[in-house]
Amino acid sequence: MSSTNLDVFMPVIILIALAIIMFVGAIGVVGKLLRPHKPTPLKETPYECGEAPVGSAWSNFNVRFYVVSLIFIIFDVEGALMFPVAAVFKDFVAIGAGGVVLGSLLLFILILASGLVYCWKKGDLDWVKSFQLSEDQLKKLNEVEAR
Amino acid sequence: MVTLGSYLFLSFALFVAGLAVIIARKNIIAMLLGIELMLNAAALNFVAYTRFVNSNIDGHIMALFIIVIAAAEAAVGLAIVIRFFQLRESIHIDDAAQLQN
Amino acid sequence: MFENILFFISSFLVLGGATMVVLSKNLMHACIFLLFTLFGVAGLYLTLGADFLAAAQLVVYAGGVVILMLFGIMLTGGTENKENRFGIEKIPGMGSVKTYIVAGVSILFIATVVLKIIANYMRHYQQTDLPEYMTTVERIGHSLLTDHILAFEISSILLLGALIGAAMIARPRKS
Amino acid sequence: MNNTIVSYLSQFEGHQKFLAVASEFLGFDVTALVGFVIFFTACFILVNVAAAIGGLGTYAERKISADIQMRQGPNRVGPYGLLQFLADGVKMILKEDVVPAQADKFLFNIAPLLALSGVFATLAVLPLSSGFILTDLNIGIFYLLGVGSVVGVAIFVGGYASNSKWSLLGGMRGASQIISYEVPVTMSIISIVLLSGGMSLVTVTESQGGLPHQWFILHNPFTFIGFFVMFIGTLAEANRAPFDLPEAESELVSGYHTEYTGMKFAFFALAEYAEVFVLCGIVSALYLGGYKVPMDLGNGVFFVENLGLPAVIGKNIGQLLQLGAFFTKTFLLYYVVIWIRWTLPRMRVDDLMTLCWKYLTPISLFNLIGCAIWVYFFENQSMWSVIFKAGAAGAGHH
Amino acid sequence: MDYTISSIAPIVLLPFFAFAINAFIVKRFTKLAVFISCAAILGSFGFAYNIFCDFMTVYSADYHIHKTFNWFNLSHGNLNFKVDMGIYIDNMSAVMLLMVTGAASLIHIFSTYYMKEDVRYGRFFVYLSLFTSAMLGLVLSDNLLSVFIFWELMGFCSYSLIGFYYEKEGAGNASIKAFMTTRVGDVFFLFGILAIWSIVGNVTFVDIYKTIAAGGFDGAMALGIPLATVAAFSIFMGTVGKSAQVPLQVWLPDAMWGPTPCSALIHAATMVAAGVYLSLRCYPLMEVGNLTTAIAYIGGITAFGAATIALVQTDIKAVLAYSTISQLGYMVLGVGVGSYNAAFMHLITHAVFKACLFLSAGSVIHSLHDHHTHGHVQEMPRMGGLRKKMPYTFIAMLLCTFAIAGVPLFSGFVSKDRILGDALLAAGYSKSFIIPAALGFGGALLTAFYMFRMMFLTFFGEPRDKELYDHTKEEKISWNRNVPLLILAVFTLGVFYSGSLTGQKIVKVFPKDSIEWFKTLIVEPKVEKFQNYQSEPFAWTDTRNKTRFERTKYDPTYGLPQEEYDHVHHVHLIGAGMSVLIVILGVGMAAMMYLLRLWNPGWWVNTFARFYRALQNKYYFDDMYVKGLIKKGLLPLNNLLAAIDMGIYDRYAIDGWQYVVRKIYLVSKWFDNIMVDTVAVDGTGASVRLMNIVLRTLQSGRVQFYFIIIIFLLTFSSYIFNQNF
Repeated sequence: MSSTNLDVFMPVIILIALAIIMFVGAIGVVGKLLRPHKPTPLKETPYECGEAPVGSAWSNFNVRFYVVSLIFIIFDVEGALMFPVAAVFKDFVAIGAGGVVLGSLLLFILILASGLVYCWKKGDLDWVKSFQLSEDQLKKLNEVEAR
Repeated sequence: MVTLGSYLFLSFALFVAGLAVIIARKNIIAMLLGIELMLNAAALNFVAYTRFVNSNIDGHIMALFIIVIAAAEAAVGLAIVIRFFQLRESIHIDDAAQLQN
Repeated sequence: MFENILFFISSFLVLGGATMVVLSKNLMHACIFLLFTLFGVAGLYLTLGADFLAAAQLVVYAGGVVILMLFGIMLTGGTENKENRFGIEKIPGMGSVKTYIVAGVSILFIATVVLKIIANYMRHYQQTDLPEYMTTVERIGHSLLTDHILAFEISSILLLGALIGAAMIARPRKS
Repeated sequence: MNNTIVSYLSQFEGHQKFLAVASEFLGFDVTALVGFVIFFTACFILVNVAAAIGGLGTYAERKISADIQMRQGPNRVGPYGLLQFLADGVKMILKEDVVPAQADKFLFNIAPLLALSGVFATLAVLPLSSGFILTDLNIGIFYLLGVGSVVGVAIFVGGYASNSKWSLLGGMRGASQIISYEVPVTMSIISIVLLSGGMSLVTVTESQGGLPHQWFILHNPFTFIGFFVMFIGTLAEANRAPFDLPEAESELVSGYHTEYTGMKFAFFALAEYAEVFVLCGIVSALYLGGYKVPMDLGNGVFFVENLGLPAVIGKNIGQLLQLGAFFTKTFLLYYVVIWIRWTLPRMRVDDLMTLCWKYLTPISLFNLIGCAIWVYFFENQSMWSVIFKAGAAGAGHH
Repeated sequence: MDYTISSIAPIVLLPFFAFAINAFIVKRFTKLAVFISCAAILGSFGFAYNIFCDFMTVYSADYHIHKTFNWFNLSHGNLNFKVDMGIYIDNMSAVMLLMVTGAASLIHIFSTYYMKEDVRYGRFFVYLSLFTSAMLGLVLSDNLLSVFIFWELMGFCSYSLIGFYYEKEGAGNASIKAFMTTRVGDVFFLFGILAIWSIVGNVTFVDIYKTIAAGGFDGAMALGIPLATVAAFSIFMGTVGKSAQVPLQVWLPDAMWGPTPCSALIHAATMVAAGVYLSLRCYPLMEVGNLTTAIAYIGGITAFGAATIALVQTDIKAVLAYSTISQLGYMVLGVGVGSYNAAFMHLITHAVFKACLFLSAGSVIHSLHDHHTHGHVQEMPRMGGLRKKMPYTFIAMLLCTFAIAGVPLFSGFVSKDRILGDALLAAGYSKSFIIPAALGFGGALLTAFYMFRMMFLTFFGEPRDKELYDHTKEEKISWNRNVPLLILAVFTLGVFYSGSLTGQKIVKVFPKDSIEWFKTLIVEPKVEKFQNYQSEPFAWTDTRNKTRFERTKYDPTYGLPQEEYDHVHHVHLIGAGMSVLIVILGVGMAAMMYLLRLWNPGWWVNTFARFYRALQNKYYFDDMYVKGLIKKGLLPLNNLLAAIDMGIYDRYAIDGWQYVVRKIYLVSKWFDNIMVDTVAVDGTGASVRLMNIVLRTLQSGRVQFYFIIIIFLLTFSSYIFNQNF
């Protein structure tokens, strides 16, 4: 177990600060001096391949995006819990307690994998739900095609 | 000088902000944001006490589980909100006052 | 020195972000300010020597919860007509003067009591020599596998329940 | 003790002497100040290098694509068109900054900043060499995952704020794609953490060797699969072809940055190319031995003890070798990334999700379990040593 | 015998694992699930019997097992804030364990007969297992927090079992009613735990005793009320809710919607007794809080009031339900008058005979099948003469009726009359106890009357519904129907609990000292004893030195000086005499009315028509709660409150005030009417109504309003409990 000085986090702050400086410098200072600024209403409409846009783009979205992010967040949290355990797994193996740890790790993974299996079975993982056509529908389809 | 008190105050400020969001807002998702703030306040308190009062790791574990629970809460809460929206086309909190219909 | 700078940056983020979450009129903005607040809290974790927690905060919140919230806002927020079929405004207000007054009164009430308790506590609290910053990953790992192994396993069940429950609730239905 | 560039430099005598002299001269302890200056300089250099690599990435992309499509590619500005990216940069900064009238101004402006700072923050733990690493955090990879996920938010916010249908579609797709592929990537990373017993990138790299059979990719069958899972995942996370759905130019015009012009667009592009570089570096550090040089030349002991060079020079030669090794591997991967882009067609969105959730995630979970069992049963030996020992034991019996 | 945690933990864990397994397999393998449940509870009984034997071998009043571990610790400096969890077994819990596991085993076995044809046969056992494990966990708990956890778990099981036939509307409503009513008590209980935590810094019983002994409760005030009183009152409110005391008694009669075996187990024998058990555990706290008089009043009122209602019930289970409330009232009265041992003895004896009574009633109900409605018959007017059809059930029920009515030599006499004797004693010392004592004796008279009324109506006389009677099959003795009944019936004999008739020395039927084990072993917790007490770590091995517990000798004078003892004995003798007279009177009246038909019950009904109606409507408690409050009373009031809500929340103050003033006039008018009408029959209504008003106000459905209230209450309580900073 090593002791840390918090100074090791200094580069993180410096890098973020540099990003902000760069952004502000390039857009707010240098760019402002150099670039032209001649807004016209046409220029400020959203680009829709030349057509005039109808309505705002902020409309309701498909719930599938939500389901995906939902499954993700659960696995994300699982990862966050498993990282420290994985990091000390070798130590436990070295002192001969690996079996228990392996068991608990496997249990943890399997419980969450069963969640994945559930979602898979219920079709939450399908982006486009496939609809099986019934035989009647198939017949009709064939008739239409035959005509 | 940064002491325990500064952290307690910050955490209290976070908590109060979450409280204000929950009480003042009528939008359920905004209220969920407030709940996240409050959970963070609690976790921050745990970690601060771990640092300043007793240095065993339990506070960190507690904060970790708070994060876990916050994630689960957000997932389920938003699912309910979305379902509610599908049913009533609204996410106004006062629309959720009825048990039936 | 660096600790203090980090603390001030973080507390600025926390306080500013939280204030803006409370005050901003746009839900999307509130969500982004929440992100900043969470970054601030991660920074505070760093100043407290909780490096793993800070990263976990970033991973779970920045990567997960905030995106989930953004999706949730997108799924429910944007629509053209302001009224739904029940005649209620679809995009709920982000609060009015009245509700803010109620919130303010509640906060004042709580603040008087809680700050008094904190102040009392701090009066009796003696700062001892703080321990060195220790890395927490190994300790958290050991703790999760020894003292808190039950909680570790149960949390997996909690997550499973959350996954199944939320997926079931949110699943798109035909009707 | 965590390695940083400061702690690396402070092992040299010159540094100590300089500290002593400067402290005496200025009248206070300059250790912290010098540390800050070193950090700042190193960060500044690294940021510029990353920016240059990002810029050169665009150049390389064009050049390689031209090569693949049997064209010339940029060849006017500078030798072989090498300075094309600088010309592009100048052009970008001179362009008008158009903000759509209906856009959410605040979010529109903040999105590129988020992307940029998210990517730059990942540079902090990039293990360029054992000494020239900005900072070797204990939570290295985990930190990287956390900071990297900000880019997803940035893409979503950028797409949302433009208030354009294309942008919004691109942003939503981008965010859901990034978060989806984070799952197999995380699982693969966890299996590497299991093998190396630490999350610090230096620890991970140091537990591999310089030669290919000591790399984690060939450590056991599971990591071999894991490498490909991870690599595909990084492609998707960086929105690279065949997963470049968020900016699919044939369907969504330009995806989430359709409405961005000038420098804001440039920052998005820079963030993307720099992220590809960082991710390639991480993959090489995790699976391909990172900065490790064969024969342990990298730590400089050979130069100091066998060739009798002074410590300063010997160690730094070692570091330079490590730097070389790292960049070689990274650029190789970078090349492969570009190669894939111009070879494979873009995937459909449902195929993308199917690939992630129905193939990569189960495989990576399986890999993780496999690695855990491997570590437990073979006590963390690589498959070569297992095979060798089994062979030796068999030979001994007969 | 030497034993460790591994022989204690299975008592709780076996039923719990049975629940956990059965929850998954019950749909597919119903029979296996039932078998697992029964096997688990029988195993649990084995372990409990083991422990009981150990306690009997040591035979010391001080003998206990206490193992704790620290769950979490927030102490800092001299501030003590922690929660210890653990197991505490003393003589009381050992007896309780034996009783719970024994009764539960027999009821499990009976259920295999009773629930056999039910659609949800297996699920019933799932709930039963969970319930049993929760109850056993509560008995083993050494601290209030885990008591609370198991308490809530039992509440949940009770809720599920009352609503077991959820397709019937009444069952669903009854389950919700039970859940909500007990919730009121539970909230108080939780508040009490917080109050105790703020003073003691821990929630284990032993720490509470220690703090009391050290005088930690002295001078601690919250808003001018001694904190000890607040804590004791809050915890006693938990008892009131769970043990169905006035005014929260309304849920228990409705709980009879559940299947009869669950009524026997939960709503008669164990769960309702848990409330009294909690009061007994916190007995020193009640004393410090100066709450005993109030407790005695509540107990007396409940004992008498419920008995009067039972007089007019025609449903056999309803009679038993009200008798349960009444008997629980006796236990609470016992706690109130300081009759610790007798209250606990009554708990045990009541559990045994009430379980048996309910099972017998179930046996009767189950065999009476109405061919027109295809349902079972519970109405006593349609029974009669069943003695010949089901002789074994009759015997069991008769023995239990003797016990509950207080016929000498039966267990009920021994325990109840000790409580009554102590009440009489207390009335002699302090005038304020006269009314509870009188109520207690009156209740005893009524008990004898209505229990024998039930017996006569059911088993004697001519069958009143000939068709039903003819369809009823002859009872054949079977292992899962009659054997549990008869076993329980045997244990209604007084000799198992005490050798004397009055609880004192002289009137001794069985003069052997060792037969007085109950009185010798179970003694009131003296807080001084716990001062230098150290608990043991929670380890799997047993390190106790058992020899340090001396065998307790039977002390015929209970440590009292001879003169005082003579007085006590004298009073008890008077009490016993009165009891015997009362029993004879009660049984005689019942016989006159229902067996010999010399007095016409109709005359009584007509003469006291108003009173009779009040009784039939259960003193209008339900009407008060439902019709009077919600439909008639609360509608205008609700408008008013909504107006207040809107006025504060949404409207401007002036409009709101005008509205308020107008509504206050309406309310006062309404208040007059209702008060004049109902005050004659009901005195406690007003307080109940006030409580309901509060509850009704909170039900606005607005989450934010709830939230504000929660936050305010939290802040308020943290303000109260942080006085010691």
